[in-house]
Amino acid sequence: MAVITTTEATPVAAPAKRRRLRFVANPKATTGLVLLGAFAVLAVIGPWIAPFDPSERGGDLMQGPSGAHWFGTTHLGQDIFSQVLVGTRSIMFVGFLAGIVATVLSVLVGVTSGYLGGMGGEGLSALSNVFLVIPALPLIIIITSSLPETTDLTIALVIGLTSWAWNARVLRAQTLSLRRRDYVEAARATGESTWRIILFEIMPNLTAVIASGFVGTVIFAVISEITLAFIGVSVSSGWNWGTVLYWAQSQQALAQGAWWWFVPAGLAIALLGTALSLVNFGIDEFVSPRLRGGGRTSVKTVDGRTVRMRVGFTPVLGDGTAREEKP
Amino acid sequence: MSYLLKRIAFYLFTAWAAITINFFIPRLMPGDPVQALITRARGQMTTDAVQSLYVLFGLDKDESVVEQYFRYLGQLARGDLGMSFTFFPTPVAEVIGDGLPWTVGLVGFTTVLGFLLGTAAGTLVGWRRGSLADLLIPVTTFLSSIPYFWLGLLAIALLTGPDSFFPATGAYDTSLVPGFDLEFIGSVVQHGILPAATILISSMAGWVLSMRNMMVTVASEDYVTVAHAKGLPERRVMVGYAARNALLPNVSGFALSLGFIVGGTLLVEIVFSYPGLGLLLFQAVGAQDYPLMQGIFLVITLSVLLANFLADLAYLALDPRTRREG
Amino acid sequence: ACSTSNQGSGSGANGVLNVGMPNGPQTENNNPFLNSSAASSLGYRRLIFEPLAMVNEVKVTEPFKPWLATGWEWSDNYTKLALTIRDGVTWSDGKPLTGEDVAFTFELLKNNPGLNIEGVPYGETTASGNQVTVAFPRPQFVNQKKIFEQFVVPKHIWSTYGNPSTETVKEPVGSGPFTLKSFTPQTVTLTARDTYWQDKPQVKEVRYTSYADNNAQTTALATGASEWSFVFIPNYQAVYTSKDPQHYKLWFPPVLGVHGLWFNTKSKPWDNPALRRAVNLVVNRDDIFMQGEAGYFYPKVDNITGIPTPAGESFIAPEFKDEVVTVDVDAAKKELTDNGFTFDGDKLKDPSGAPVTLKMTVPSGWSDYVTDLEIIKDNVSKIGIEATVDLQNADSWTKALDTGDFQAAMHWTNNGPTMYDIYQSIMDGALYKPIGQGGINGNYGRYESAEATKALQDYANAADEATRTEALHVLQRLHVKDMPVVITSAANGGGQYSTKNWVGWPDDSNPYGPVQPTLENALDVVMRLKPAA
Amino acid sequence: MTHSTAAAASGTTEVVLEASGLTKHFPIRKRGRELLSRGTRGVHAVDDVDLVLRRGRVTALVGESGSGKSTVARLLAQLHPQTSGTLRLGGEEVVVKRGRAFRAYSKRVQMIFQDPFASLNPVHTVRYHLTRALKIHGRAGKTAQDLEQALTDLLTRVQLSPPERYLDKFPHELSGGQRQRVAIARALGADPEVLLADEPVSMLDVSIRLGVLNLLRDLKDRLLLAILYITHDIASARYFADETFVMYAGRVVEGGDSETVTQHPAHPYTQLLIDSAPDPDRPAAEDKDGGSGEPPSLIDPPRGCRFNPRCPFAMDICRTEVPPPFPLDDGPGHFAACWLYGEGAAG
Amino acid sequence: MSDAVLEIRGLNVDYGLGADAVHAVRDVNLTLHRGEVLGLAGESGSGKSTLAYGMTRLLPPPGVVASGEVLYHRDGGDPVDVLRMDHAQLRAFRWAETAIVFQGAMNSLNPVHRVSTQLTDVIKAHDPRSTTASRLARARELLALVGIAPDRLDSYPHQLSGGMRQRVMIGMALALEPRVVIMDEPTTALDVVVQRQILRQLVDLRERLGFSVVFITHDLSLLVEFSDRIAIMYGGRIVEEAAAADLYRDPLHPYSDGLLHSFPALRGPRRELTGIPGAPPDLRSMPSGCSFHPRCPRAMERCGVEVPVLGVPGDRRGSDRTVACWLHPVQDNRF
Ligand SMILES: Nc1ncnc2c1ncn2[C@@H]1O[C@H](COP(=O)(O)OP(=O)(O)OP(=O)(O)O)[C@@H](O)[C@H]1O
Ligand SMILES: Nc1ncnc2c1ncn2[C@@H]1O[C@H](COP(=O)(O)OP(=O)(O)OP(=O)(O)O)[C@@H](O)[C@H]1O
Ligand SMILES: [Mg+2]
Ligand SMILES: [Mg+2]
Repeated sequence: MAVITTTEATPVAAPAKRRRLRFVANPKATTGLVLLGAFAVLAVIGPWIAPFDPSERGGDLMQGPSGAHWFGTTHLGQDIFSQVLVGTRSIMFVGFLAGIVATVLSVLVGVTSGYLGGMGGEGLSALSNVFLVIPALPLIIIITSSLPETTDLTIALVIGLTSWAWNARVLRAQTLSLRRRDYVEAARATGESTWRIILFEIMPNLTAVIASGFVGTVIFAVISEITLAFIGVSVSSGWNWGTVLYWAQSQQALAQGAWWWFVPAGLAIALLGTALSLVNFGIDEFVSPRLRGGGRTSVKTVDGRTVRMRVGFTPVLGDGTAREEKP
Repeated sequence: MSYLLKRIAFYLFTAWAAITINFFIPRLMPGDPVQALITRARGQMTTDAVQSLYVLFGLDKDESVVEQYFRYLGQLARGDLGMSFTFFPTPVAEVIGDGLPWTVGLVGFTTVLGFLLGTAAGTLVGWRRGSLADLLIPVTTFLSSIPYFWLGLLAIALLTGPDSFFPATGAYDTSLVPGFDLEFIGSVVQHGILPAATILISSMAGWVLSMRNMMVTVASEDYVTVAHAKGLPERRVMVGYAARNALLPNVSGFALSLGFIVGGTLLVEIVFSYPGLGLLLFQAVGAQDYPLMQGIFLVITLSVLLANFLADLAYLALDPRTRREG
Repeated sequence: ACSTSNQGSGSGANGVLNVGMPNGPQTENNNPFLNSSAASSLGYRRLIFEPLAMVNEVKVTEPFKPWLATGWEWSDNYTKLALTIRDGVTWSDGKPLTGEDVAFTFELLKNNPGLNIEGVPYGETTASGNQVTVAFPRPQFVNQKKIFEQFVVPKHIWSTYGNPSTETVKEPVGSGPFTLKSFTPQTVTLTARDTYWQDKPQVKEVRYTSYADNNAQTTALATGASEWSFVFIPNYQAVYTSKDPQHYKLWFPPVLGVHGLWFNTKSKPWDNPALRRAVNLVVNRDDIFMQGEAGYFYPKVDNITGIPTPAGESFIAPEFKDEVVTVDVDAAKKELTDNGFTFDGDKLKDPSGAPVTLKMTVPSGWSDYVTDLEIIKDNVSKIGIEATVDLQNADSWTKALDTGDFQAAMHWTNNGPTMYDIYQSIMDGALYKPIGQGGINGNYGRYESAEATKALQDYANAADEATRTEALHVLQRLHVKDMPVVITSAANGGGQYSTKNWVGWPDDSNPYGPVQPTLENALDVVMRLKPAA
Repeated sequence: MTHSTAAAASGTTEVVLEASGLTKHFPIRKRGRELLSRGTRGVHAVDDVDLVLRRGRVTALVGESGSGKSTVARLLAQLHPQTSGTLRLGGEEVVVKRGRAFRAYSKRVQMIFQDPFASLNPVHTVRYHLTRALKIHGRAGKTAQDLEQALTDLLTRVQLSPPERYLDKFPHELSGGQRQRVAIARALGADPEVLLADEPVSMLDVSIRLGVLNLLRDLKDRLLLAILYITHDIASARYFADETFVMYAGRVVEGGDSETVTQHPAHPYTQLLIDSAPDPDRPAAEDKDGGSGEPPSLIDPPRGCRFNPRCPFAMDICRTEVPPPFPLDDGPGHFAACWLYGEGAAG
Repeated sequence: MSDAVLEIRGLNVDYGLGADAVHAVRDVNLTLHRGEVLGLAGESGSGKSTLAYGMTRLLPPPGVVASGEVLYHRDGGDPVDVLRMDHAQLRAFRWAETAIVFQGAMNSLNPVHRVSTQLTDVIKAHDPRSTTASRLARARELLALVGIAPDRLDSYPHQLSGGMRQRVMIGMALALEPRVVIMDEPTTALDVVVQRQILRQLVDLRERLGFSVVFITHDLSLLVEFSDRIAIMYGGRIVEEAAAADLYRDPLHPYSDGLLHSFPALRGPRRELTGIPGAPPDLRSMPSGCSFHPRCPRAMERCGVEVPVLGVPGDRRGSDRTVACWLHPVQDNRF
């Protein structure tokens, strides 16, 4: 998915294929990527495979899940399964577009302010700090509700334009530390130009940070989009999981006992969020190997006890006699 | 000291930026409050009422944006946030004054508690890495991926009802008059449990994870090994050495993510009809109540700034390296 | 939804009536003139301040019931009103209510356009003893209800206010049977006065609770925490009445105001009345009523004139008495083909050969309207029209209607004691503004008909009933011919109530007034409530 | 050190890079009250250093941590602008900031960093690193073969053979010694005249240090490079360098022929340094108590000789006057900036 | 010698479990005698730290002690096996009997606690009944011992210079008067001048307090000067062990010889140095036989096949030194 695309797009080229394989070999990352891939596929084919037009009214009103309607129907007889399926596209679109917008901005602001330093750098850094402390969601709600028309595009842009600050800050810190690395100095001493240093020496080393920031923003964007739809600020932008929840809420689905109206969309959100979080864990562990689970964590000693591997108390497996000489 | 001064300067600047953003965004809105009121009334208001409303709200006057901005700044300086349109002619400050204590109580309390509990749980999970406690991680990941409001809806669906102990809406029993009596406080607690639990569960998860990661990272620092080597009791090593240091990035992370958290928690107020700023903001947006919206946004932002500043102070107290003598 | 369900059960005994509204937290503002005040939004101003007379919107033919005014006389073709004010009425602070106060109230409205929500053009007012006369610049036949419903405020208090428009009236003094006891953002409590000019109400205390939203209000009704409310409940049987079918009631009588699909009569091809008439023939009003309006909220209107029945029964012209619209696709098709429309397979083509499409706009959050439009969309597809439902945010939508930037939309009309208000909203040429120009107060469809405009004027200015009847018949004919709005539903004067603790509510058998807690008649209702046996 | 003494120390060999009066004060952020006061405070990282690098010779710069060695190297590489002082490359004064002029300068003066683990970008292959060095300085040739040939030459020159085996490796796939060789190859890619080696072996394992040092020496001999060898290990300076300069707190305190400086240290600091260096041959009894205390703050350096607070021989003049370099006659070019050898004392 | 304090027998330490475990310390036998300084030298990755942490069981995961014994001889008691202790015993044993000083003092001191806290908490942990005042007095005493003004007690680690921090660590190590102090490259991050000051102090203290030291470094010339005996590690094994002077004068193992010839001398004639060709072995794929043979200038055929056993070489019969090299086949295997 897009995480990989980012990795491939940057000239990180092949920080040894082995390293990337290690990322994919991480069970968390793999689970996340597979889930994410599934959602991406649904985003593409969802509208085609949806059994019904999500807005189409049917004869079965407020029916629970059944063979015909897997997730049941709404008060108008609309098929909730189709709504969730069709809604995936909007969710993925907004999430990823906002992620891309925010990531591009954060890279621009973060890396520039980190590398350049001086007044400009400080100014950019102050700017991102300002955006950081201003509560994002209320801001997004206010901006979105002030838009004359809300489409997925405008929502994605609003979210993207307001949520880059966190990543910019992280990137700036990273860049500041990279800037002092010897290899950057060495490239400078070799006579590389500034933009080449930023692009080819610093940026590739930020890939993981950028990717992780991207994934984080996607999570935030997805939740924000759903929130906006749920509180009715952007219901007009078409079907997404938030719209489904909005209708469920406005028809008092829970009071009516129509759990099927709430649960699938909510679970889909949680699942997508989990998938993205898992990918992020994968990236974290990829960057900082200490966090990795590291295989087995408990050992059987010779006298049959099981001990946990832990800092400060190295387990002892056996005694001198129990061990055969290794080749 | 200089660190503090710098932070204060930064907060002042941010406050100004927030005030300005806050002013301009609602101005760009296309609708006007009278129309919003009409649409809200939906047939309950005759067309004749419209003109009277324009007159009432003083929207028949023309004033340039710059003039409005400076008038706004001047009023702010006097603590005057204007009059709410929805609750005309109640001053915004008064409307917010009604909602703020609830938000501070619910959101403030739960955010801090969530941080503390999450940090404590993360400490344990990170310390006892490889034990059953690790099972908490997938659970918390999942929980932290659920939007606050959905969790709240589930809680309402599953736990409230005619015979339930948990009320689904409000901040206290409607039959009570607020006061410092046992019954009222009991009612507030009773009404607060579910929203608080919702916020706690979803906000704690993030802290558990980040604290766990920090613990895992810190646990392999030399000074922790030294602490073990010194034969210190386990508790002392875990709390005084590992957690104490792992806490530092978490505290600054806490300060930075306050903005995000508060945004999320406001939604819980909407779901639980908790009469705080979140619910007010929701209503104000719906009613195009510029002054109220501005006021709420401003108050939220300033509170977050203040909280940030407190977190900064906490960091200052926790990390001796930021304390410079002289 | 507070768990204290016992609270409901005991309230009959201890004289408490629990009223609920889904209006969110309130701020303390008891100014009865301001719609933004808690007193208006929750409706408790009705129990504190009293009107001149009670008007039964549900049965408009019923004479007004004297309240503060014991008698009145119109003269000069409804431009002059002489009122006799009831003696022995006192304000809650003990001072007597006199004609002075009534005259002062009219003056107040005249001098503060911001307070004059109803827009009644009050002229010269005089008061002497219990006699008050008020003059109007033009005939006020159509505004009678507004005038008699006007509540009266005490001069000795209101004359001290510097600016009554921004006055929050912390301690309201009225002539009604209740006074304000306590205010919290969630709950307002009123208690019965010791002295009142009528028999004292059996209800000793009224608690108005403002729930955050419809969900919360519905739950409160279902648990019995609210005994009286006005809220939209989807699937009310499941959520509300089934919880206690014996006591939980809702009664939604139609009043003379309607909802329907407005066409922009300046937008092609919808400027063609034949097309609009055809749509009228295929709109399934039963579906709209059952699905969009949950089977009760806005009662179905199916007379071809758009007149809600039974409320407006008496106004219907004889020729349309039994003209009930039912879905008739064939008739619609015939109507179309007779007027130059053609069918290309399933697709309808207008006389110029272009396919007919219909874009219907609606604020995104208005679930009943959206549902109505989804149904209409479905219906018109039967006659080959491809319709879309365009969800907008409420502001854009309001603006679009205001400036005529739409093709079709669900909207409402004004309501009043006669059909005048409905037709005036739809067809009054005096309200006409060209497309692009805003500030319009009705006639969103930009309907232009000199005949209609004249009929409306005739009605308003007529001195005798016959002229009015005739004018109304003209309007009905025009409506049926031009169909600027496909009227689907009536406005309601309804509400939900529980008979568990209190009985005496209006219902079909005793429709003495609408049962909305915020309307004027709320006072009448409360006065009639008796503890359940 | 004066020009004449340096020249004397090295006979007549051609001077490539020459620094005189080189000074670097890093500005430090003002805080609080200082904002109001004018006048700049700064880290006096390097003060008034004269240095001459000659073709085919290794000059060592020795000193404890923080004494300003790396800063000198960076100034010579023009990675930092100097606060004052002049640099002459091949006799011409150089003033470079960025861009073309900097490239032209860096073509002739190249630098090798202390940590081979950090000085190669982990995301690029050996090929990338070397190709860039060649391309920047226009030595990549016209065709792909030219480039390949140039790469092979470079790797062979630093004794990484067969070259193909290393070209497409990432830094983390190489051992420390191999990485440092790649770093050297990159520096050689520019075909420089001066090589500034900032502690090139201190991060390497003891057993492979010598390999790299021997390689550098070999290159010096074959390519007639002028090498500045920075180290804190005075024994390796003796082993590797022709001349040795000792820095203390930003100033050069002693210099001259390596053998003379290490065997007959004149400055009390050099003596302390040499006494402190681990020496298996040292008789245990000889272990006399050297100076104590710590290096001074460079923000507020002591007046006079910067070593005076720790110096067992400190005199009054040491606390007020900065000692100029006094030539000593026990070795070629040997000098010490110490009042002990001042006119009065030495006379 | 008979007065051993710490005896390591057949110690094997792995990273990881099962098939993909890395055997970082192999079959190490080593004895530390009372009051001596035992130097442990070897190039990077040879397993010095792993050995030190393994025998104190401070190795972080995935390190495990695969097998072996670490016998600690208490005064007049039976030896106890550190590897058999449970956590509580281990805690009581640590610091009271063996203390450890790490390489980077900045990293060894908790940055958020005052020096005093870190000095006193160890006393408190082992002697809960001590009073706060007595603990503070002891902390002051310890600082004085390592030459730091007692008013530094209230400092945080970042307020001290590198040398001072390292001294604080040494002082802390002596807080409970342990009999063994293990030092893993305690001075590498320091300047030579400071390094010498600290080592000198250490030697003084050892003479006064009589503890034994395991001193780990890769700087052989330092060891030769400061330690009594030296053990050389290569590829996880001890390849030679001898008195410092013997080893310096007459290294038996070619690796020891190579190491000694990697340090340029400050005095004496300038000799040509060669270093050791090749790179250290990869622990995952160790060469067969003697792991040094691919780099060894004197390797024989046998070296690639058989692992030499550490023991007193036949040609040095009766001496107190052992070597694992086929050039000096073992005469008398002590174990
Ligand atoms: N960019 C900089 N900004 C501020 N001060 C600096 C900067 N670079 C170096 N310094 C200061 O200049 C002084 C000399 O530093 P330098 O790196 O030249 O020492 P060094 O002799 O190379 O030390 P080491 O042996 O540790 O490498 C130090 O006090 C250092 O803190
Ligand atoms: N967590 C680990 N997993 C696998 N192998 C490890 C791990 N930690 C260390 N090793 C390996 O164990 C071997 C011994 O490492 P150790 O740190 O003991 O060496 P050392 O002699 O102390 O080296 P140095 O002089 O660099 O400190 C090394 O080859 C190292 O690669
Ligand atoms: Mg340096
Ligand atoms: Mg080590």
